[in-house]
This record gives sequence, C-alpha cells and structure tokens, in this order.
Amino acid sequence: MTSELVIGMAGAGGDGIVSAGESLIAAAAVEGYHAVLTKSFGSQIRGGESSCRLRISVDPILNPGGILDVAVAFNWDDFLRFGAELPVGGRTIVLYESATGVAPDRVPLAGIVLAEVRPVPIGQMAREAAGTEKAKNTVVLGLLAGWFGIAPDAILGGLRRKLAKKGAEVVEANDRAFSAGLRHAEGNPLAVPRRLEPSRPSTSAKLLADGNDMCAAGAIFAGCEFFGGYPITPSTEIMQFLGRELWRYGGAVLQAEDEIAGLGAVVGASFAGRKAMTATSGPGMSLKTEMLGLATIAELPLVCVNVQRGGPSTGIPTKSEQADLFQAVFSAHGDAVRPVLAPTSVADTFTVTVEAFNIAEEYQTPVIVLSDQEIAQRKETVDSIDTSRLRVVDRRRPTAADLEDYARFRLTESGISPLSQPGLEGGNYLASGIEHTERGAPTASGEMHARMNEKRLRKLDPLKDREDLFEVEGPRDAPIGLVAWGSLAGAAREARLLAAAEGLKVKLLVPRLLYPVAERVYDSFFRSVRSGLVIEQSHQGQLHRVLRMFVDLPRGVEAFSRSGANPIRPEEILDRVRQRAMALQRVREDELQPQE
Amino acid sequence: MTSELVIGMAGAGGDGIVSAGESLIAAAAVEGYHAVLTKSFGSQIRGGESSCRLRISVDPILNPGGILDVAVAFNWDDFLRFGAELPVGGRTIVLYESATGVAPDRVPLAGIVLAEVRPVPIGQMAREAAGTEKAKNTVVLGLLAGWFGIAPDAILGGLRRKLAKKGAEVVEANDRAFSAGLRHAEGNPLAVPRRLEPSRPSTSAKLLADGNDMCAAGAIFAGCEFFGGYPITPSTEIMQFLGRELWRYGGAVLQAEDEIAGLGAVVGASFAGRKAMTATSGPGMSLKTEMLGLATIAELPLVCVNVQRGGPSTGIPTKSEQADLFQAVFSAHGDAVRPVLAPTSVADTFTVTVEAFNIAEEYQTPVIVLSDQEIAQRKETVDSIDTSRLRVVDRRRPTAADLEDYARFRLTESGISPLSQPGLEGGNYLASGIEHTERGAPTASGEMHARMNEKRLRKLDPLKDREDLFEVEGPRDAPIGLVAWGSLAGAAREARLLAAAEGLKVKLLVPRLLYPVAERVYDSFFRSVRSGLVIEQSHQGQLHRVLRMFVDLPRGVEAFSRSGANPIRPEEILDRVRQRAMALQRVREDELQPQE
Amino acid sequence: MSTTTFTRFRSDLKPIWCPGCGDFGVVQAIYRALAAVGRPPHEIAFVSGIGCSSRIPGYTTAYGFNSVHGRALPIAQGIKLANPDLLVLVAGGDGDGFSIGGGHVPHAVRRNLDLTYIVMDNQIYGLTKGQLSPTSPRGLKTVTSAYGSLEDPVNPLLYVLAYGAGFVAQGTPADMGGLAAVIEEAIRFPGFAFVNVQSPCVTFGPAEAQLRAHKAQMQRLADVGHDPSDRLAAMALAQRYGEALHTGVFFRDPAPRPTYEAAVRDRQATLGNQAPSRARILEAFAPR
Amino acid sequence: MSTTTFTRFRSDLKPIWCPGCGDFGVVQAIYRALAAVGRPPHEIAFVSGIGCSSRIPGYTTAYGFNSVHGRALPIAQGIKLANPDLLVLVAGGDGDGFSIGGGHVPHAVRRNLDLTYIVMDNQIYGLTKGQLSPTSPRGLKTVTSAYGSLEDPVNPLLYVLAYGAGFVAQGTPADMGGLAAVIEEAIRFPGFAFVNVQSPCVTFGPAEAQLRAHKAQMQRLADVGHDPSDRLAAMALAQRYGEALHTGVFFRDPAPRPTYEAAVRDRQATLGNQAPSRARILEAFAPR
Ligand SMILES: Cc1ncc(C[n+]2csc(CCOP(=O)(O)OP(=O)(O)O)c2C)c(N)n1
Ligand SMILES: Cc1ncc(C[n+]2csc(CCOP(=O)(O)OP(=O)(O)O)c2C)c(N)n1
Ligand code: SF4
Ligand code: SF4
Ligand SMILES: [Mg+2]
Ligand SMILES: [Mg+2]
Repeated sequence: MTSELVIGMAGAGGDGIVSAGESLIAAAAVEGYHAVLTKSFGSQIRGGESSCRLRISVDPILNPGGILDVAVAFNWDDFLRFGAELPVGGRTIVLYESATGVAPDRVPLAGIVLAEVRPVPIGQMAREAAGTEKAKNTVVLGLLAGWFGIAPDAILGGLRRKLAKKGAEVVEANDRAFSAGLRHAEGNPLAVPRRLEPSRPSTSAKLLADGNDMCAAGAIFAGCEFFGGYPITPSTEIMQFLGRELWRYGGAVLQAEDEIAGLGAVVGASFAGRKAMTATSGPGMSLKTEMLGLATIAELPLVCVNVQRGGPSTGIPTKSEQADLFQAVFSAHGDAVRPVLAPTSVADTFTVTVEAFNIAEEYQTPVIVLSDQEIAQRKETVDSIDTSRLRVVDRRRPTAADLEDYARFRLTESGISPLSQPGLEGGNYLASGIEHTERGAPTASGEMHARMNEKRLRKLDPLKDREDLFEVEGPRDAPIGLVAWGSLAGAAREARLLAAAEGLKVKLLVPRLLYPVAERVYDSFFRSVRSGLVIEQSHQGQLHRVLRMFVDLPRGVEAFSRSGANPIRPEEILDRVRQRAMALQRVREDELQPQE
Repeated sequence: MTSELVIGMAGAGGDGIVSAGESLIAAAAVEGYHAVLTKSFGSQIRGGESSCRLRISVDPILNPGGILDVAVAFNWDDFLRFGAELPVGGRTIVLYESATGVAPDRVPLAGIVLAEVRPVPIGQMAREAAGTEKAKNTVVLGLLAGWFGIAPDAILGGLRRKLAKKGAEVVEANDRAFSAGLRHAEGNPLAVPRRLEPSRPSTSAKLLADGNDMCAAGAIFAGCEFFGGYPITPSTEIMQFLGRELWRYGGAVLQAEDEIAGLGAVVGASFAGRKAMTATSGPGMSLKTEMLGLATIAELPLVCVNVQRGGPSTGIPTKSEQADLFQAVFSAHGDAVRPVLAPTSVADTFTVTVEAFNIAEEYQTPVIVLSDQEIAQRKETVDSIDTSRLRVVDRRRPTAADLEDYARFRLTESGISPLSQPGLEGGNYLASGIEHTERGAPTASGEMHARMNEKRLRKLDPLKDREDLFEVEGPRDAPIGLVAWGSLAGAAREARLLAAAEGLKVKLLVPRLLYPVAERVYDSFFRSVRSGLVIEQSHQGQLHRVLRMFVDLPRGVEAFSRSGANPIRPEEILDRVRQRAMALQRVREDELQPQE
Repeated sequence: MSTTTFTRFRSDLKPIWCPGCGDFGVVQAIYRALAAVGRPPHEIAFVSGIGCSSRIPGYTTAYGFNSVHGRALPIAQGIKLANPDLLVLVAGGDGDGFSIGGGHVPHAVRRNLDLTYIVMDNQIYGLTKGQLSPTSPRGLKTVTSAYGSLEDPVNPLLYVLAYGAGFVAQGTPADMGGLAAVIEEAIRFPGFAFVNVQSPCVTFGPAEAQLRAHKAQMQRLADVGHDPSDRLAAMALAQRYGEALHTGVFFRDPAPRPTYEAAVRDRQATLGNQAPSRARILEAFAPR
Repeated sequence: MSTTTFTRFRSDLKPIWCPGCGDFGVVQAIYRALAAVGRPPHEIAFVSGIGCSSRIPGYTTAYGFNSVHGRALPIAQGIKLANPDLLVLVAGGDGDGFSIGGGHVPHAVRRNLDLTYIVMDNQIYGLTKGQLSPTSPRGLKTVTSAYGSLEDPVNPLLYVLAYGAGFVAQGTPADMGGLAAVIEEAIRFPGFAFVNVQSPCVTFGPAEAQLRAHKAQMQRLADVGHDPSDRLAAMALAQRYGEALHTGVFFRDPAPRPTYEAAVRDRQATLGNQAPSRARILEAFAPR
C-alpha cells in the first residue's frame, strides 16, 4: 500500500489523455483523496501531442510532485516530447502501448532502471471491447484502477455521467472497455504491488477547481459587479467564468476590443461606483500600463489580475513563469505605488482575490494580483474554505457632512479621501490624470504635486503591517531561511518539510503581499538567518532584487531562480538547503577551532 | 563689476517675455558669454502668464542658478504666480512697471530687504517711443543693457535681424524703444552699480541650443535614418527638428497615429536595416511598453527617448521630474534588460544620444535615453563639441561565412548574433516575439528559453565596465560622496564646487549609464565614502533604490529627493553636505576620546 | 430657456482656452442643450481624453472625467454599463478621437450604448502647439510637416457612418443655434450618437478652418434637401468632408437599434432570478 | 507555373494548424501568387501579428516577422519606408486586424504605402480557443458569450472602403483559383490593397463559416455584374457582409493615388542635394 501516487500520461491529440486525467481527479475528489492535475499541450491547437500528470494522495498535497510512480505512454514519441515535465526514475512503473512494437527491455528511457515495465495492447483491447480506439483512454483508466486500486466505482460512475447524453450504446461500450482494462490488471498483477491506501474520512467536504476558477469565484464573493477584458492565455478562463456568472448578480462582462479598452471600461465602472476587475497576462499588462497609471492618480479602486506566462513579449504563452514582478511593481511612469498580491495555491487564489478587492476599495487604488499559469490552470482538490471568516470591504463614500463642502482629493490624515460617484448629488467632481488640487482642479504647482504624491503613497503604509498576508513556517530561530512566492511556495513548503524530516533547522517565509515591501516583517524573519534562498521562477530572481531595495538582507541570502517553463522542484531546493546547512556547519566548526 | 547675472522676467502672454529672453541669450552667445535660458508658462496655451530666467556669466555655467540678481515684473500678479521659479533675495534688484501703481516700498515680496527697487513706466515709454505697448519688452532690453552692461550692440543687432522682414518702420520704432530704455538707465544709474564683466575671449566658438535640438542632432550624427513618433510635450521638438532635417540624409519621419504605431514603425525600420529612433514622454512610454518588449526579444536595435515630465499619468506636462527611471528599467514583462542612459546637460544630450545609437547597434537592443524637461527645453550656450573623437558603431551583419548556414539567434560567446535584413540573399529568417530557437523557429522548450534569456542578458555585461559613461569629480578619498543624474547633475556639480571652496572633502559621481548597474564603478566610488547622498527629482528617490538592488551602499548613503516641478537647488545640496561633514566630524572626535 | 437652468451647468473653473477658441462656443452649446434636456448635473457623467477640447468636462458642473489621451470612449462605456441611468457625454479632439483613439470608435458604435460623442474637429493638435492632426488637409504645413503633410485626411463622418452609427451630425460655433440643436438631438437619440463640430483653433489651426470661412462655406443639410434616413446618401455627402461644410443631421436611424445596455438589463433580469447568494459561490466546485 | 518556383516559397517549418484549417488554403494561395509575381523570397518581407493566422509568415521562405498582436501594419509601414524596394505583405486574423489592431487600419490606408494586407477572417479567436471575434455574428454563443454576443459585427470590407483603400477584395479557400488570383492582383496593385479571406476555423468557428457553406453561398462579383470602379456601389454591396458571401474585387481604383513612399522619395530627392555632411550637423546651432 502507498499513501500517494504520481501518474503521468502522454499521447497524441486524439487519445483523450486529458479527459482521462479529468476522470481520475473527479473520482479522487469524490472519494475524498487529495489530488492535483496538471495538463500540458504541444503548441498545436488540435491534433498535437498532449499530456497530464496527476498526483493523488491520502494526505494534503503541496505541489504537483516530482518523479512519476506510474508512466503511461500511448506512444513513445509524444511521451518523450514532454521530457522534464514527466520525469521517470527508479521507482517508476511504465505502462505503454505494445502496438508500438518496443520491447520491454528497449523502452527509450536511457539509463534508468525502472521498477516495472508493462506493454499492454491498449488499442486492440479498446477495439475488441468497445469497437473503437476512442476507448483507449477508458482501457487505461481500467488498468490504473485495477493495478493501483484507484476508486474504480467512482471512475466508472463519472464516466457514465459524462457519456450519458451520448446514448446507451456508448455507455455500455465504455463500460466494457473499462472492465477490460480492470480484468487485464487483475489477471496480470504487478510483481511488487503498489496500491493506493483508502482515503481518510476527510474532515471537510472537498472542492475541485483550478486557480482561474477560484479567482473568478473570489471576485464574485468580494462583490465584483463588472469585468472588462480581452482574451489571453492563460487568463481567459477568468473572463469566461464571469461571463457565465456575473449577470446573475446584476453585473456585466465586456469583452473589449483590446486590453486598454478593457481596463478603460473597468476604470469607468469604478468611477461610477462599482467594484470592477480585469484579468490578463504579460502582453496585456504591458498595454494596460498607461490606464493603470490613470487609476492610480485618479485614486480609483480596481483589481487587475496578471496570470503570468513565459516572457518577454509573446514568449511562451502556455508555460508558467514568475518574471512579471518588476513590471507589476514598477511599470508606471511617475511616482506611482500600487499593491501587488500573489496567491500561492489554487485555494489561495480565492482568498487573495477577495483581499485584493478589499485593499483596492479601502485604499482607492488599483491592486495587481500576480497569479501564474501553474496555479491558474492546474486542477486541484481543495478543502472547502470557511468564507464566514472573510471580510468584504467597501470604499469610503462621502457622508452628508463631507458633501457640504466636498473635496474629492482632500488631504486627510490617512491619505484616504471619501469617494463619491455620479448620481450622488453634491458629490460632483472632476476626475483626472492631470495633477490636481484637493477639489480636483488641474494644477501645475510643484508644492501641490509633492503633497498629492505624498498622500497617494502614505495611504498605503498600513499595508506594511499586514502580517496576516505573510506565512512563516518552521522554527523562529532557524539559521536557514527560505522565501518563496506564487506557485513555487508549494515546492518550497514541501522542501522545508523534507529538510525538517532530515533534522535541518529551516524556516520559510511566504509573502502574499509582494509590494509595498513590508520591511518589518522581513527584518524580523531574517534576524536569525545566516544563510538563505529567495526561490523564484525567473531568470533574474526578481523578488530577491526588490527585497534588496528595502531590506538589508543578511550576507548569506541569495536568489535560487531560473527561467520559466521548467519548474523548480522540491528536491532541488532540498539539495541546496543541505549544502547550506553543511556550509554553516563548517563555519561553526572553524569558529570552534582553538586559535594558535 | 560682476562675473555673472541671473535675470528673471515675468508678465502676461502678450508681453513678449520669452522673446526678450531669446534676444538676450542670442546676444550673450554672440559676445562669447556663457548663458542658460529657462522658460516657464502657465497652463494656458496662449494669453496666459509666462516667464523666463537667464543666467549669463563670463565663466562656464553648470545650472540655471538660484536667487535672482535682477527681477523684472511686467505686472505683479503674473510675477508672483511663478513663486519658487523666480526666487528673489537680499541681492535682488527689482524693476517693475510703475503703471501697476505699486509704491517701491510696497512691492509684494514679503519680508525681503531688496538691494534696489526701480519702478519704470515701461508701457508709457513703449508707447511714446514706438507707438505701441508691443515694444515693452524692447524697452526692458534697453534698461537691462543700460544698467547691467549686457551687450547693447549684439542685442540691437539681433532685434534688427529678427524684425527685418516686418519692414523699416517696425525696425526703427524698435530702435527707438531700445534706446529709450538705454537712456532711462543711463539717466538714472543704480545706487550700487552692478555691471557684467566683458566676456573672456572664448577658447572655442559657442553654439546655442536646447536639449531636444541636441538630441535630434546627435541622432543625425549617429546615422539615424528613420524616426517614428507621436507628439507629446516636452519631447515634440525632437520630431520637429528631424522632420525638417532627416529627409536631407535620405531618411524619413513618420508622425504615427499613436505611440505604439510610432515605435512599431521604428521596429520595422530597424528590422529592415536602418538606424531608427522614437521620442516621447511618460504617457507615451507607458503605451510603448509592449512594443519595446518585442524589440528586446527580437534583438532589434533602436533608440527610445523619454523626455521626462511630471507624473504619474498626464501629471504636469510642462514641468521637469526624474520619476520615470523605474519604468525605463523595469516596465517590460518577462526577464528583459535594456540599457538606460541619461544626459546631464544640453551639450551632453548630443553625445549621449550618439552613444545610445552605438550601444543599440552594437548589442542589438532597444536603448532608452532618459532626458528631462529641464535639459530638453532650456536653451544654453555650448562650447562646440569635438565630434572627431566620437565613434559611430554599426550593427554586426552576417559575413558570407555566416550566411552559408545562417542562424539569426546563434548562441555566440558574446551573445551577439549577426543580424541580417530583408534584401540580403541567404539571410532570410523569421523574427518573432515568441521564444525561438537559434534559427528563429518558435519553441516552448524551457531549456531553450533559459539559454535565450541568458544570451539576451549576457550580451550586455560589457556595459558594466564602461567607466567612460561615468564622471567622478573631487578627491578620490573623500568621505562624503554624492551621486546625481540627469539635469540635477548640474546642481550637484555646482554644490560640490561650493563645498570644496569651503574646504569640505566631497566627491561626486555622475552616471550617464543608469542601467545595467555598473556595480564595480559604484563599489570603487563608495569605498572611501562614509556618508553620502543620491540626489534626485523624484518622490521615491528611484536611482537610490535601483542602486540598492545591486550595490551594497555604505550605511550613511541616503536619498535626497523630492517630487518634480520644484527643482533641487545647489544651496540645498550644499546645506546637507555641510550637515554631513559636521556629523562625520563629531563621530571622529568621539573616536578620538580616550576610552576609560 | 431661463439662464438659471443654463448657468446651472457652468462650473467656476475658468476656461484656459485661447481667446477666440471655437471650444468656447461648443461648451456654450452644450450648456444650452443640457438645459433643454433638463437632467440635473449630478446625473450626468462627462468623459473626455486629453487635449484643449478635452478640458471641456471641467467647465461643466457634471461629474467630469478628463482621462487620458484617446481613451474616453472605453471609459464612458464602463460608466454607462455600471449605471445606465446616467446621461453620459463624451467629448474630445480630432486627434484624441480619430488618431490615438480611433481604434475604439467602431466598437463603441457597434455596441451601441446610449452615448453622445462630440468631437471638436479643428484639423490640428492644439494642446501640443500645432502638429498635424488626422483631419489636417493633405499638404498642410505644420511644425511636424515642415514641407506639407503627405497623407489624405481621416473622414470622421464617413467612418462613423460606415461603422453603423444611428445618429451622425455636424455643427460649427459659426451657427450656435444649429450647434446647440444637433447636440440636443444627439443627446435625446436612443443609442450611440456622433456630432462632429468644426471648432476652430485660432492659434494653430488652418486658415481655411476659421469661423469666417465657416460662415461663408456652411451649407445646412436641411436646405440641400438631404434625406437623413438614407445611410448611403449620407455616406455620399460625407465623402465631401474637407471640401464642403455641411451642417445638421447626416443620418438619423428611423428605427433605432436596441441599445447594448437594454440587452444587458434583459440578460441580468432573466439570469438574475437564478442567482445563489455570492457567499455560496464556492458550491459551484463541489465534485460530482 | 512550375512547381519549383512554387515550392521556392514554402519553408521547412511544419504548419501546426489544425487539420482542415482554412489557413492551409490561404498559404497555398500565397505561394501561388508569389510564384506568379516572381520576386525572390529574400526581397519579400512578410509581417503578421499574433494568432493562428499570424503564424503564416513562418511557413514561407520570405523574411518573416511574427510580431505582436494587432501591430503588423505599423511595423510593415516602417519596413516599407526603410526599404521601398521590398515587396511587403501583411497578414493576420480578424481579431488581430479589426479588434486590437483596428486603430491602425485607417491610417495605413490613408497613407497609402504599397502594402498588401490579407486578413484571415474566421469570425472567431482561434489561437486562444474560441472566443468572440469582432466579426462574429450577433448572437453567436462562444466561451466568452455563453448567452450569445450582444454586438453587431465589424464589417472589414465596408470599413476599408470607407477608409479610401484603392483595392479591396474578398476570397475563400473554397475557391483556390479565385483566392490566388485576388491575392496576386492585390500584390500587383500600386498602393494599399486589402484582401479579406473567409478562412474557416474548423475547430472553433461558426458552423455557417465552414467551407461547405462557403461553396453553397459564394457569389463571384464578376458574375453579379458589379462595377469595381464604383466605390459607392462597392460600399452598398459590402453592407451585405455577413449575410452574403461575395468573392472577387469590390473596388479597384481606376486611377490609383500616388503612394506615400513615392512622395517620400521625391522629398528626399529635392532636399537631399542641400544636405551637409552628418558630421557637420552641429553647425546648425552657430549663434548669429
Ligand atoms: C499617450 C499620450 N500621447 C500624447 C499626448 C500629448 N497630447 C496631448 S493632447 C494631444 C493631441 C491634441 O489634439 P486634439 O486631440 O485634436 O485636441 P485639441 O488640443 O486640438 O483640442 C497630444 C498629442 C498625451 N497627453 N498622451
Ligand atoms: C496584447 C495581446 N493580447 C492578447 C493576446 C492573446 N491572443 C493571441 S491571438 C488572439 C486573437 C486570435 O484571433 P484572430 O486574430 O482572429 O486570429 P486567429 O487565431 O483566429 O487566426 C489573442 C486574443 C496576445 N497574444 N497579445
Ligand atoms: S490652442 Fe487652439 S484649440 Fe487650443 S485653446 Fe488655443 S485656440 Fe483653442
Ligand atoms: S484553431 Fe481554428 S484557426 Fe486555429 S489552427 Fe485550428 S482551425 Fe485554424
Ligand atoms: Mg484638434
Ligand atoms: Mg480569427
């Protein structure tokens, strides 16, 4: 029995790899397992190669996992195309289409001694059982259920529901294909059985969603009433979800002619008093730069989600990267500061999006949510979230007293000025991107400019004390400190647990607020740290640089970062932690040497 | 006799304030004086208030200067509107229109004991001498020539040339107005005469230009063949200059429909093998963000000038600020690094622009030139530049050998790959914003992505050793170090000289290359430094933050920065230097205390 | 109408336009039209981009938004969608609307929200001191076209007609009555309405584009017997933009299309009653 | 024509379009047209934006530029101005050209550089997997319009005619001969030429916009007796975009306007002989 399995499958476009993965994770969720499903496609829109990896476990999961337990190759060319995304190793059991004619001792996985290799006449079984190769993926589901004991009934139930509309024949043919796989597995047991433990009665009902779903749901929860945007991979699903749902709540969704217009409409909706949001990815963010600056100086609340992908420019639209942090923080011209938040998991994307709306409304500022393709598009089981603990904040509107002598940009102590909206009598004002007086009149006065800049920045200071937007794991006095954000937080959490299990004293800081930099939070985290890593999926290690701007990092703290489309794995982090622990060890020993 | 004069004038739109200033500086230039003219207008396009300040000296000048020697008020309301831009003090001699009815002991300059106050019936004299109030500014020129001995013949000569086309009557009327002013001055000498020394026979012929002129001229010198842009204050004069000149050299200028198209055309022209440039200001820079990213990944040379103005958003279009550094460096999504240069004076704008083209062509990258309104629009006498010392670099084109097996993005040792262009047989390739292989084929490979990112950044490393792009003034071992860039370099240079004159040990580092950060240059500069200032015209002190990212600044080094539209003056810098010198003094004394 | 209602729409911000600028006439005409329409200022949102003309919202007592160059229409559409009860005016220059903002016009028109878009067409870039504008006549010499422009001008009227706008008109401050009238009619039109105003730039504008010339050239469409219900005929007339100066209504859709916000309201109504509470949105992800 | 010249324009990059995508036909037609025109690949610059259709330059042996979404035309104009001897092709999708890129089209047309612009109009966003495009019919249900689109579509043909283009045509891979012919004619036309290609997206496109439907609907303009020298008539026909499928030439200017690059060359010639050496540019600032 094993407490978890990592399964990877790859094949041609028509093989139904992804829908097989979907069936597995749906079944896993129903059965109360924890699971993560990541998909990967070739660049072809259709008919190209595709793959997925499913990690399924009886315990909570922090990331998609590393080396595969089970590798399924519908054909070898396509399987190999995904290289590092489907890593095999000594513990991997390989199932593949025997029609490929490859001998078990000849599988093209150079120099790896595999746990077991099982050629299976998948296509043939599908034809015989269901009369069509289309059923190949169902056969494979049967094999997996049989050999690894993954929820047969739940899988079959799901398949039946899915196929119901296609009619009885299809359903029955599919049943036959599934049991063919099941029987084949039972008839040819593995040399060393590796069955998944039954799931633990889960404390809380599970949800099944991806990061983009959770972002859209968070927006709805937070009271979003308007979305304006333009399609772009990998963020489009947010607009698509809201395009189905938002109308129900009296809201509207506008697919605009471009990103500038999408954000422009959001700015207009916010000016008119509605909570509003847009979502995009790198190229769209670049286009929104000017409009974001307008929202900053006009002090209008809005949420702008950037689901990061590989850059620069069009880059690699289908892969994940964390290289848009510099842009999120610094793209505006002039002295403009806007809050930047980053979710660290699928579930997190919900609460971070709610928080983004709250901060936007409270401080009357655009807020940027930096998600990434990895979180946004991976499907995951989520313990249901206790939403009763979440606040929903609304912008401060002018009181009757304020309206007696209304000044939209009044220089208040907090820097926050009551915000009126069209329709409200007595609140009439001129919003503008031109520097303005307290009453909104255009000005070229350097003195007023300085005061308004100061106000617009000062109002955000309280954010630097939002410790609740940071997570610290591990012993407070650990000499080794890790910092990780976004999707890499999962890998870092796992690495820290592994390190702790090895007795290494390591702690981890996971910021959800990336900017403004909460100096005090970092100072206290680094107080005990003599060696550390800022772990990022970008060539430049962007957060590490941004932290240096505001925090005096201990000498031994460096970036562990590399370009996207090649995720940093927990084992890699663990390696580096080990090295650092040993280095510290050596230093300590030197210190203990008697000086002659 | 005085070696220099600072003259400030203000009045209504029709008063011809600025043309009077132009006449003065033209005469100054002809006579071989050093002079700087800055203009300032109200927000009104026409008919609003306007002002100018002229600093004229027998010695080289580093900045527009501070307290006025001579203040000319055509009317008091307009004069006072310019507040800090026309600072009066104890040494100021005030001339004003007596028709304002203000008594000499009642001039509205609260609490200042002025050197001298001279009401003059300017309008009346103009009417009497020339029959029109239009001649008021000529009367004032006569007064200034008479009282302060500023090149009467050169002024009059210039005026005559200017008015020639308007016919003999106008010229004669103008002559009368001028001599009326001259005679009034001679007839009513100042209590304490303050005449300008004759100019020194200047070593080299002088030029008269502003920063935008110099930028355009630099582009032409560097071989620019295409300009594409969109009008925006305060950069438009660059396009206007090139629109008159570039055609002569077989080049072309395109006023595009927006900034994106302007830069797009520049990218196209560069792809087609021409040296190309655009110029804009903050809002335009924001719109160009995506297209700049394309140029970075397609590795196409181009120069993008940002003449900074007050931000964020539309901000204060007519005033200077240095708050676009973050954007220049970090606006792109993805891991994109592009060189950023900043001129420090009008003359400098020429050489920095030439250097920008050289770097763009050599490294196949967009280069950003961060000018600012202060430098760009102030007119200044410039010692003619020895252009024979300047290099002009061309992009590396493929050799016959390269073409035998051409790979546009070949991973060479230097990171620079020969760049072909349409029309060249055998050099055909696909340029794209998508991540690509060495041969330009689209790829989603994480491994190739990492190598291309590394290549695109590595190729710029040599820039970090370009010490010639940095200027250091003052003793190498000075404990106090200043850093200043752009138009503030002038104020800092002047402050350092004043400090040195007081015997303070201060040095100054002026970077023309702002990014990538030349770590070694800063490290060696700061080695001796125990206290210092990074002096900037931005609320956040942006260069100070950028330096912190890469350089371990000594504890005592802080930002001295404030929002734009209110330039930091040499005296303010000197003050802070004095304080720091004293602080260090105290520390040293403490150290010398016998320890008990 | 009584001047009280008239002055109700004038703010205390003093216009900084050059003496004689055509935009003074435009803002006057807008005051009149608004007074006639009779909505109170706080129920009006007035959006513009950047330019001399785009300063106009600040000179009214409506909720104003002097936004960024070329983006007034997207912002205005967001406002109208957020609160369809508002009267939403949009205004700006020829450059703001047909150069940098030109990409937004066809989409605003085809969506057909009930907006009134007023362009102050002076065939020049005023605020930036006299560069070519998209409507500048071919050959015009300006600071950015020292030897004359090489481009045929944009044709705002023909473009917007081709985009399918339900109301397209032109006016000039040379005829204040006519100008106020078309603006009022545009505001009352249910759907996207466009008014091109020949509004002279006295400081930088072409000599042929000044009030005197307008008075001479002007031809009222009413007088030339044009049928405003015929889009093709309107297009034929509009092709003469630049040579002739026709004022009045080029096209008025006899059967106005339903507005976008109307369709949105229907959709909100039909789907609204299926709405779970926002607090229960996560239930959408329960596995089955 | 000989297949050698034909294959000369096909690159060794394997198209990743879905099997059956209309764009296969378009690239074939372009190979044919280029072979007929006979310029060598290295004298051709082929610019596109982003989209399935925008991958097309990579499948030719010309100098290709697969740029960013919606910006192909500005880049192409820079190329043509930099080197007027090149044959410059521009291509992309309906979204690339008339949504995000729509603001550049009128200006490219009025400048009238000698470019050929081919839009693969599939009434959908293909690369991003099936969202609404500006040419999607009203009411179309897509992933971004679950309950149907609320907007009237853009009309590429009518727009470009209104912008004043000298050559406007439409084709479909359902008629390869006709498609190759109009593309060839567009390339040979001296000035800005526009070809709208109804190029089906078999994976996400509307059912009515597939080859079978095209074959059924298609009407050759030659057969309906349309006079391609009459712009207004062409506009009248173009108004039927979306209901009818007319192929062939809508408008061909019988007296083509001079091109922009020609005017640029004249100017360079006249001013060129007054040129001081670049090295002496600073003399411009000598005080007098
Ligand atoms: C993004 C951006 N680009 C350029 C500018 C500079 N700019 C301000 S107004 C304007 C054009 C003004 O012309 P028009 O729109 O016709 O208005 P007018 O002043 O003539 O009324 C320009 C180019 C800007 N403010 N923002
Ligand atoms: C600035 C920017 N916004 C959005 C995208 C995402 N995107 C890529 S192609 C495309 C539209 C594709 O539709 P179309 O232009 O019609 O081309 P098709 O794929 O249908 O041929 C979009 C929205 C992008 N790459 N860049
Ligand atoms: S510059 Fe022209 S448009 Fe601007 S205010 Fe003056 S006259 Fe009017
Ligand atoms: S998605 Fe549509 S447009 Fe794109 S390749 Fe496939 S069929 Fe062609
Ligand atoms: Mg204008
Ligand atoms: Mg399309």
